[in-house]
Amino acid sequence: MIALIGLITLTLVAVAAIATVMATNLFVASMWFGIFSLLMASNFFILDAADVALTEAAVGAGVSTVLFMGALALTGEKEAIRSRVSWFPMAVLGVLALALFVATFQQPMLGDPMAPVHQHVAPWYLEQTPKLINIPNVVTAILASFRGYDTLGEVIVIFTAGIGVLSVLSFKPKGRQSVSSEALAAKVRGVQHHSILRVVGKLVIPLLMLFALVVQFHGKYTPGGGFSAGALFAAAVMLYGILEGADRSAKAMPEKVMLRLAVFGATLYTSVGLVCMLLGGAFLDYNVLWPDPVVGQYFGILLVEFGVGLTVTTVLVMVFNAFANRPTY
Amino acid sequence: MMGTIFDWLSGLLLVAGGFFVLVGGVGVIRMPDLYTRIHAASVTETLGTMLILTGLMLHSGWELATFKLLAILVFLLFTGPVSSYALGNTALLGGLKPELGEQDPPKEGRES
Amino acid sequence: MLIAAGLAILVTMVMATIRGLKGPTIYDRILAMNMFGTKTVLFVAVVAYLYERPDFLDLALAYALINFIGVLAVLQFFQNREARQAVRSTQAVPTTGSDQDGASS
Amino acid sequence: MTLLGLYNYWIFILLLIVGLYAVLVKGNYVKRMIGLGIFQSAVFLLYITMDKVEGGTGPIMQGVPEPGQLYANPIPQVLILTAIVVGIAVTALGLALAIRIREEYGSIEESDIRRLDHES
Repeated sequence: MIALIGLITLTLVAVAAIATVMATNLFVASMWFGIFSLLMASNFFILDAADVALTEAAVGAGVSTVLFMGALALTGEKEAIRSRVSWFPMAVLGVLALALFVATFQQPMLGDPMAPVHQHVAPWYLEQTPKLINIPNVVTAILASFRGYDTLGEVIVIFTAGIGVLSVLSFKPKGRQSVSSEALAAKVRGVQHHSILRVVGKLVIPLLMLFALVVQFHGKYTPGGGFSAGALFAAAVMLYGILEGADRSAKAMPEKVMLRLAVFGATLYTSVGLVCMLLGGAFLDYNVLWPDPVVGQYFGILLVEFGVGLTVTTVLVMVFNAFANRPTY
Repeated sequence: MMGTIFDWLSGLLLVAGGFFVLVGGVGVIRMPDLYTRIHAASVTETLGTMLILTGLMLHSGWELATFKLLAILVFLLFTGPVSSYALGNTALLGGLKPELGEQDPPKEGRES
Repeated sequence: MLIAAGLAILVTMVMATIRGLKGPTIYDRILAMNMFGTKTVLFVAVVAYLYERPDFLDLALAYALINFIGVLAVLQFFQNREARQAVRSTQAVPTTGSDQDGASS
Repeated sequence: MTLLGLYNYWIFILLLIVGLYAVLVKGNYVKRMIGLGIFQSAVFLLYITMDKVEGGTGPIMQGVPEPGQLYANPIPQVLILTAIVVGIAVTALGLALAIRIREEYGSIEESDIRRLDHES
């Protein structure tokens, strides 16, 4: 029965993807992309990946729609229709599709317990997590402890992307007059004149922030962790920016502070690793943080996840503020 | 004994919720213009949601999950109608006219 | 019963997709997206019980809180669009001919 | 039923091709970023398809796990969990570049930008 449900959602995913690409209006395309991501998250959930579904929910349905809307407001929403499509990319795509299709017949079936991927280190992680780390969520254990090195790299990538956005948008075009954000703000009130939306929205913001904190700090026991919590918290700030105006959200979350907090988050992660080295362990080996290694793991994961959450939140908030407060040229 | 009553009740609520969700879905396809479609979609967002989530609450019994379901229900009841309102309002301000029937409705009462 | 409810939700999702594909106006697509948001919450809740893992309801909670934001962002964009164009046409110095909103098709 | 076990892979291929099509063929930069997003999601789907174990459940243990309890493979989940957030950060960077290009050239269509580069 679940298999049938999976089939239907997967087919809907395919339909949504094709509709996304076919739409000539970029606004409609990003709408379809939102639907696509909701369906994708349902699929992840059906495939037993609750943590991934939570992250996809926070990122796909909330943050990415907001960012696409912010970008489209600055770039325009119509796509030029190309009449002539050269044969070369189509040929490449056709060959690729054919090759992949043939290759699928050698893939293990969905859910095959004998698949090679289940034979390697995964059983060891599942077996040892209760003993070594003693937290129920194995995904968090692997993310923050067993494979902490990998996650550190990802955090640095996110941080770098945030810096990249800020530096790209720090240039101003020369010799062109801008529509200042004040002039725009006077005209553009967005949803701010809707009292109902503001009242209900303000009701949602604190709950969303609270929920983000639960996901952050309770992520060892339930689906969650720094990445999803960061995206949820950023979504709360974005909601505030949409309801009250982006200038206010930039005032509440100034870029300077956000940048420092992002640096702090990444540094916190690294310095936990360095402290472990100073105490005589390996880099990111939390066992040495406390006399009892399991407690050491607990504190290590707590601190590292906090660093991740801080960096993700601040980077996403910075990007949102940079997009939403960009004057129109 | 109580357990079975709750099971029956929860099954009934779930089926009823599924029915109303389905009715709303049909309405979204069949209705002639945007405003009536919003109307149909609202059925799924309030009545269908309420019935399904209440059914799940009865199914789960007295647990933490019940409170989570209650929270979900409250959020959906707040946000669903509000976003419907916002959509209708935006469409109206954006210049989309509701498709009204003729001034004297035809005797058969068929739409458009 | 859970399966019946789950299938009903799925069929409604299919219907919302059809409306989104047909949708004559842009608002119909927003409506489809909005419907998808609520249906996903219900779907996740039902599947959590089908899997007998009610502790995964956190996900449905996250959706219930999040999908409001997407719809609001879309509506804000929509309401700002005309004002933005008006301000742009009165204030910005006209440059090359192909400047109008990238619509040089 | 055996063929249905491969359905996930076929949808993966379809999404990959659709995303790549948007990246290669479409001239609009924002559309390309959307295509890249679909492409990313295709890869996510491939990985998450790998993690499923028949009869298993999500890798979050409830109390003391029973001896025979199967769990989904957590490693692909960890990889994708981080990749999703990295993906949105990269998308944001791409959108920022598109905004800057629009400001300089007045268009985000590749054909227009080629023409303007050629003229100057």
